[in-house]
Amino acid sequence: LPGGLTEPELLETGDALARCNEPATAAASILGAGAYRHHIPAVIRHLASRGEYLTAYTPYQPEISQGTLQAIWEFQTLVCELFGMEVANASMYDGASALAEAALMACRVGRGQRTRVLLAGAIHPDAMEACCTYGRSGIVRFDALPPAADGRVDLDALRCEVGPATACVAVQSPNFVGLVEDLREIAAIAHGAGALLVVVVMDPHACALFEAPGPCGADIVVGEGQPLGLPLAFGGPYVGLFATRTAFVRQMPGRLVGRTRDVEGRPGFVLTLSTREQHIRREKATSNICSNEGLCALQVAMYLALQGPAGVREVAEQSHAKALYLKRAVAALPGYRVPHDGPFFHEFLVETPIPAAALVDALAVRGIYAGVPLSGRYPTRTHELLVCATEANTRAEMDRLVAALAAHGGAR
Amino acid sequence: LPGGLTEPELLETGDALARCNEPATAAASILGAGAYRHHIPAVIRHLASRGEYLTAYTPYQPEISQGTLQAIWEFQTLVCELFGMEVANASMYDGASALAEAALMACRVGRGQRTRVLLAGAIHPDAMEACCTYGRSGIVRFDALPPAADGRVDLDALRCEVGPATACVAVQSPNFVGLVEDLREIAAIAHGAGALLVVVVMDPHACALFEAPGPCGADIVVGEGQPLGLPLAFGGPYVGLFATRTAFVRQMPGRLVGRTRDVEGRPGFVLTLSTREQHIRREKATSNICSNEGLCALQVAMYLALQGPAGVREVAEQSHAKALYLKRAVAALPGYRVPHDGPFFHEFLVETPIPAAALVDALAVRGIYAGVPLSGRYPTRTHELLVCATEANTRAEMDRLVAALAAHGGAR
Amino acid sequence: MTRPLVTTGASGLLQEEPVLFERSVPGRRATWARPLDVPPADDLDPALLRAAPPRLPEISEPDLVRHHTRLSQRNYSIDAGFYPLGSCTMKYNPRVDEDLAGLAGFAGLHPHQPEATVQGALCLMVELEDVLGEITGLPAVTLQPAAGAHGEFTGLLVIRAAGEARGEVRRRILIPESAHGTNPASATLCGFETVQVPAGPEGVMLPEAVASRMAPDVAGLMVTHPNTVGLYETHLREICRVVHDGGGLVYGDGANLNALMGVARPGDIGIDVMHVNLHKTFATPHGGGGPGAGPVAVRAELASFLPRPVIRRGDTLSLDWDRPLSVGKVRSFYGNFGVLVRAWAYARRMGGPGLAWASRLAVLNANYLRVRLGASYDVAFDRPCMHEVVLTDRRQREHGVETMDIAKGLMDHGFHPPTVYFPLVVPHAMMVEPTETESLDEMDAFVAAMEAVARLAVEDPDALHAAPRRPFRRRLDEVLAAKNPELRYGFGG
Amino acid sequence: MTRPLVTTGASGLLQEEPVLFERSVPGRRATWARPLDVPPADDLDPALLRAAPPRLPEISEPDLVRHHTRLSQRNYSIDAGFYPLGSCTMKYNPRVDEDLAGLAGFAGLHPHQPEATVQGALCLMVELEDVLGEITGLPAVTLQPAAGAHGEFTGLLVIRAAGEARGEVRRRILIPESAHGTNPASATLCGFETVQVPAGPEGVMLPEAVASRMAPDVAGLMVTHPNTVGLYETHLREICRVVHDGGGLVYGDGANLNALMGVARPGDIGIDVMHVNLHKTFATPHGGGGPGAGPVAVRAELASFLPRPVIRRGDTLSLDWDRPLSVGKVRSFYGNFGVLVRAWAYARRMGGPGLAWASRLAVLNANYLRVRLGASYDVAFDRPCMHEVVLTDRRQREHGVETMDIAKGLMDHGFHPPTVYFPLVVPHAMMVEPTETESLDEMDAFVAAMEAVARLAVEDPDALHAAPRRPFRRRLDEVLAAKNPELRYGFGG
Ligand SMILES: Cc1ncc(COP(=O)(O)O)c(C=O)c1O
Ligand SMILES: Cc1ncc(COP(=O)(O)O)c(C=O)c1O
Repeated sequence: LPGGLTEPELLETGDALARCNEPATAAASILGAGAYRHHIPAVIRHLASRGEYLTAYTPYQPEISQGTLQAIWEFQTLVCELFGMEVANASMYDGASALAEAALMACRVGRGQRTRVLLAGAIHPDAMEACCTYGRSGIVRFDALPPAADGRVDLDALRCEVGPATACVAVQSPNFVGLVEDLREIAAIAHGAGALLVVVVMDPHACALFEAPGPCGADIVVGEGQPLGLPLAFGGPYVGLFATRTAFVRQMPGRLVGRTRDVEGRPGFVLTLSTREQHIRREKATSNICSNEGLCALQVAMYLALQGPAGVREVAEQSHAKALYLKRAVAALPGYRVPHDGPFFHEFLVETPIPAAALVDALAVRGIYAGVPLSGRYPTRTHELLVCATEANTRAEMDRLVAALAAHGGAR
Repeated sequence: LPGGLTEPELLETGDALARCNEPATAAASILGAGAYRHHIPAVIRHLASRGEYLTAYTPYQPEISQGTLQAIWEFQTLVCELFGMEVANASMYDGASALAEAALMACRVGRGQRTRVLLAGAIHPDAMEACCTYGRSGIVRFDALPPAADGRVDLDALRCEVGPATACVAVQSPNFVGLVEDLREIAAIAHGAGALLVVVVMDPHACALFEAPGPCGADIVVGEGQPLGLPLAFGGPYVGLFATRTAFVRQMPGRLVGRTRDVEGRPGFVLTLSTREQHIRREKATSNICSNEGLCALQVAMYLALQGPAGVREVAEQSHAKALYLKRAVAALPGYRVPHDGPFFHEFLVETPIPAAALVDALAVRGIYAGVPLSGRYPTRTHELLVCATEANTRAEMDRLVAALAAHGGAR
Repeated sequence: MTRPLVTTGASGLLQEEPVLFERSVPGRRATWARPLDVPPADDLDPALLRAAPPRLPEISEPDLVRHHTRLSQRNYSIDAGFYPLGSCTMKYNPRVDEDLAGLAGFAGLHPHQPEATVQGALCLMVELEDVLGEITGLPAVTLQPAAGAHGEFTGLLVIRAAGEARGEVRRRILIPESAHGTNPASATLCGFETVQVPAGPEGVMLPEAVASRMAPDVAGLMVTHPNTVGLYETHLREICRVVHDGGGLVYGDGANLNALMGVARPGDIGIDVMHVNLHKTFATPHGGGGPGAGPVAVRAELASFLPRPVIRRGDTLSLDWDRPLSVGKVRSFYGNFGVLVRAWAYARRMGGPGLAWASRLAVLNANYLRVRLGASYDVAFDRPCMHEVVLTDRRQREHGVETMDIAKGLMDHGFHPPTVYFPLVVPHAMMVEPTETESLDEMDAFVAAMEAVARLAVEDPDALHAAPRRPFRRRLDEVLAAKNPELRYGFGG
Repeated sequence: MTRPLVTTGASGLLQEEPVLFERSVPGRRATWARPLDVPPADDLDPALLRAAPPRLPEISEPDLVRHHTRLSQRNYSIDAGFYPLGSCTMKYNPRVDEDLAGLAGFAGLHPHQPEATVQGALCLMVELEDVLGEITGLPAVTLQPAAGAHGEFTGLLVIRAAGEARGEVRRRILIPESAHGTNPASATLCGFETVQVPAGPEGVMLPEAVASRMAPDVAGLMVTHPNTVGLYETHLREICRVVHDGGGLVYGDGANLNALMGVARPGDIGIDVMHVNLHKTFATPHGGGGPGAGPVAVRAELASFLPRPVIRRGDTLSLDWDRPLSVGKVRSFYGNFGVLVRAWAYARRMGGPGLAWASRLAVLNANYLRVRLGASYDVAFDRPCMHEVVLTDRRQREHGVETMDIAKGLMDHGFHPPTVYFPLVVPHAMMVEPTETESLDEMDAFVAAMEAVARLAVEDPDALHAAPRRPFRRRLDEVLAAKNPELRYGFGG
């Protein structure tokens, strides 16, 4: 390895690398597909970077960790409220791995009798793949149930597939192509077979606009916390949200903060129910997770508190309105087609007149990030583009983008 | 006034304005003349922006202000050490106004018998002008003593001018054109006439390389603190450094922090000797200053502590070495002349083949800030350019600049 | 379930921290410059060089981080709690303003850059001038002064220069007794003699009192509006007329502008020159003492006297140095630009209606506290106040408890005390300014603490004499500090 | 003049702070989105919409600032003091790394951007892979895992997949008794059964113990090196040979890599797969629980099993998804990129010689503490240790004082306690890891505190049973917490 650098040299070297990138935050971007650009209130960075939060370890010594502990307890409450659930943990690595952990937990609830997990409908490919990876252990079997023609869960197929070995039905809503699933119906099917319903939410703002998964019958809800106040940061660090019913809390993975009292009777917070965890139970633990995404959870807690009920609803409504505007504009373009018309949040699929990857590359040089071509993960789906608008997109930006798409549609 | 903006709108508006500027920090810049680009260690911004420092008021209630108080007490010590003086205050507005206040203080020390201030040699024009403005009160009379042909204080003229009415001789060293003055000799002349010597230092790094003003005989030393860890920020906020001898402390302007004990005998810090100040003495106060530049002083204290004796010396030596390299390169260019050859720190004057302002404008479009044309403040001095190199300039940058100057020298 | 008070005092773990110089270890080092890429210098006479290096501490970066993390935790701050310092307008400092001021396009600008490369900065300054012109009703603005007192000095020089331009020599200036100490000090600095004007029994100045002191050598009046006891100067319009009729000008100390934004324009009332404390009214952080910014706004007729340079407007903005009547520069460069960015951001985010709303709410909050606190404390002038209210310790003194004891007692409840012993015209004053950014909950908690202290004053005065107990340090010996000044580290010498 | 101890405990003012939900006031609001510039939506069936809004708090921005300023002050942190948590490598987190990670060119990158627009990010990742390859001696690296345990899971899956690719089914894995809890938990998650390997009397594993447990269904050995009692696994080379001879692979838990950087390469000793905790060894902040990053380095032969995508090198860098043998993704996207930036910055600033120097100093510091603390406490294995040392409470227990009491007692002296009751193989362990960024002064202050606690254990054991007294809260009732779990706010319901 080469010699070290002085601070001015390091800053110059890092800055030079950063300048080789062209960030989405400075472009006309309608990229989504698991990472979403929403405005992050400026105050969050200032508070979350306070040294006392930033440079503390996991709060094993509660007397001198009440700051992190109370904040994470509040985070647990906020996640419960957003998802409409009873109990949430102190965070998982990200949404994808949280889904895999939820599936494993469903199998534990199924006491080894139920070891099959149905991944129903359009689920984010990274989450699908993470599940398959976790499935390599052989502890659990994952089966994918492709979506119906309307882009949503194939309910008939689901009814056929659930059975006594099914630990859970896992569904993403809004799903990978942005459509809102009929969670109540899916819950009925799952519960009818004695299986749990696991719901994964990739942009939790959806839960401020649409009915939350909890009231719809979800037993475990996991989510990607990035959209709630975390920078895009090329894919991480993000944070997995994980909530369930109180009844299942002892099967839950991850840390939990609980409220208690000190010897003088004053309220205080501690890590609790640790007998689920690796440092106590070792090979019998509910998960191997140790370090989690604490600081990201803190940022999410700050974000949700700042936004409040009105703020998250406004972001969700605006994102939907912008996406609707974009969808109608794109649908009206000759050569383009929007295949699905079910209820959607802020993401939708577009069929493109030329291969989507070529289209995206052509627009990228003009500072337009026109969406995610499905061919990257599904090589045969060459002419499909997944696009997303949020409150951070302006109408002018979208108009520019639509004009650019039009130019490339005609050029076919 | 128009309606308010949401945070995303405000950030966009502010960013748009910021982008209309082309900062010196991103250019090949040899601008100096009272504001200097040195590397600012990254940690300083993080510490100085801690809410407890940032959002506290002046530490009037010492029990709950020990943080600011101890830090400023340390600042006072650090300034004393750098200047070789006995006592320093908690800060003034900037170097220029500090010089004016120093002159007023010298008159107070002169007990109204001495009310004339000699501004000797090349002093920064802003500081000169600020003195004249403060002189409008009629309390004190400022007289300028132009430099000799070698660019330094005209010692013979000075000997003639000092007299029983002279409160002080004020001199900048290194002076406005970068030359180091013979402070010992000037001190002898001033003291010989019973006047004080006031020295102003515009880049205090000079005091790490050259003998400090205190040991040379200065009675009051003021300085511009910006080069010690403050961003250029288009001219402010900066911070005035102000130091003197213990004997004069009761004539000093500005706040002072002192060490004392609490009722339990533990060491602690308080604002002290306030009977000099406006809130106690009103029209008889030593100055009208109330709010000072506390947070800037804190940043200076952090900078000096981080750099330590080796760091400030290294910065000073490198700045001098770079400036020497540049000076020799420019002096070798046909059409250019470097008029002074006295000992200098990191700034020097260049005579240019074409009007300096035109030269500067021509190079600015190429991202080169080639120096400060004197014509801005001295309209008749059309072909003089003041340039400055610091440790932050790379050789490559300076070579590019010299090549550009060469191109414009030949084009005459 | 009862709602908990948002602020109550508690104790916690801190660490003692030596002074930096006692952390120093020979040879320890935190920074290195880039390797030198030019030949080392060979031109300097060694006799010129510094012999003994300055005794700066030799420490590591982690040393400094711990030092300042620990020190900062001993500070009370707006971020940590209610800070009702009267006359100081300790409102919340929005963090987004810090981000804007830190943008490379602002923080990285050298003041000598070619004007073409700083158009955004000049544009921001022009926009801020316009905001201040509109709020004060005085259209010509300089952004150069570094703080309120610096603005006073600048503004008084403008008044002086305007007189001199008319060939007049007016050497005296009227100042109300209740004025802030900077007012008379600034007057002295400008070479004025001060003439005190007492307030009437209602706490406001009476036109007669001013009229009787006007004279040909009186340059004008320096007035704080609303005044330092928090009252609207009800006769100010008439007073200004009196001063103007006498050939004088009226200087307005704008420190209390937070009561008036978008509600009343000082220029419309008759004030001619006024400074604005951006670090109060415009929410820029006070930084434990500064930096502030004290722009001065004047009537159009006085514009030519403002410090130079001024920004010349047009398609491209430029700095105009050719100002023959200018009082000259009062400092280097163009002002505390970083502070101006924050103030600009505050003004843009609030907008006109937002600023007016802020002032109304600030006044409402102060009156709420006046009424609530009036139950336990004497109110100096118990009628509707503006943005602040002055209490006294009259009732508590009966039990031997003074303003200072009350102040220290509040600390143990987790609060910063009000401004104490100012204004001087009210004996043992306690001046409470809540600002508009404090919530009802926070004010209720403060009232609860004030009431608890008032009760303790009756029940156990000695407990208050011994306060505070919770802070990192208890009462400090100020007499010792002044008698034996230890103003710097002594290096064991 | 005696030098003051850099850390000693003190008490100071804090404030009680309600839970956020008790600060909520209906209608209060801190944020607004930009005004909507498209028509409001008209397409959604109201039946789909959320009926009752989530009960998020309704607060202002200043409310949140106070809340978190106050809460954060209750935390102990590296920034505030020595944090000798064994196995956690709590070294100083350089702030410049935060600035770099925050650059728009890094923080603003969407993971689905076209590859041509993220070449700088990919280049940084490749450079970091190379650093980790060089330090571990295992050239093929995945940066995807989010933490150490995630890396263990990934690495064990690679071992499993490598076996399966050879057509073998090996269901068991050897793990030393002293292993961190994540090791057996990760093994289970991979579907392995764990077989415990005891250490020899010297605290290190013996080749015989491994050899006797190797079998055709044993996939390999998971070893921590240096091990969790801070000792160099002196027989590791031979042990690796035993495992390899038995057809197994050796997994190295790299949590303790801070002892070895640039000194010994695990790959050279025989380790085949290893994760690195960037949030320990590479100085990225731990954030009160995370985020971390747990890259996994493997021998070249195992590269094809690493998670996809991998970065394909060349003139332009790209993501290679076509990895038929890959174990697959273990999470979304490419890893905790923001953490990788910080680790890259740390590695670049330190350079090769700097990293080696850091490891040597970390070991020296631990041995200094071992010798000094050995005077008051029992050292579990009293011979030269690596980067950490394990003490026990054996001497103190004679006075009825336990490890937990010692830990709590240290708090009152201003210190974070060591890791306690881990590793499990040492009864009542106290595991001290100073790291290289602590100075002699800080360590001496810690020794003084440990000695004071040891004295108190003899003189007044009950004082230690009642410790801590200074922190914001005293001992908390963990039994109550577990018995009556209150895991969220109840909204008074
Ligand atoms: C009424 C009044 N005038 C003037 C000032 C002086 O302002 P500054 O501290 O910015 O110089 C103050 C500051 O407290 C004040 O309250
Ligand atoms: C020895 C050892 N192995 C593994 C881990 C797990 O690492 P992480 O917390 O990053 O998952 C730790 C963390 O404390 C550890 O000390």
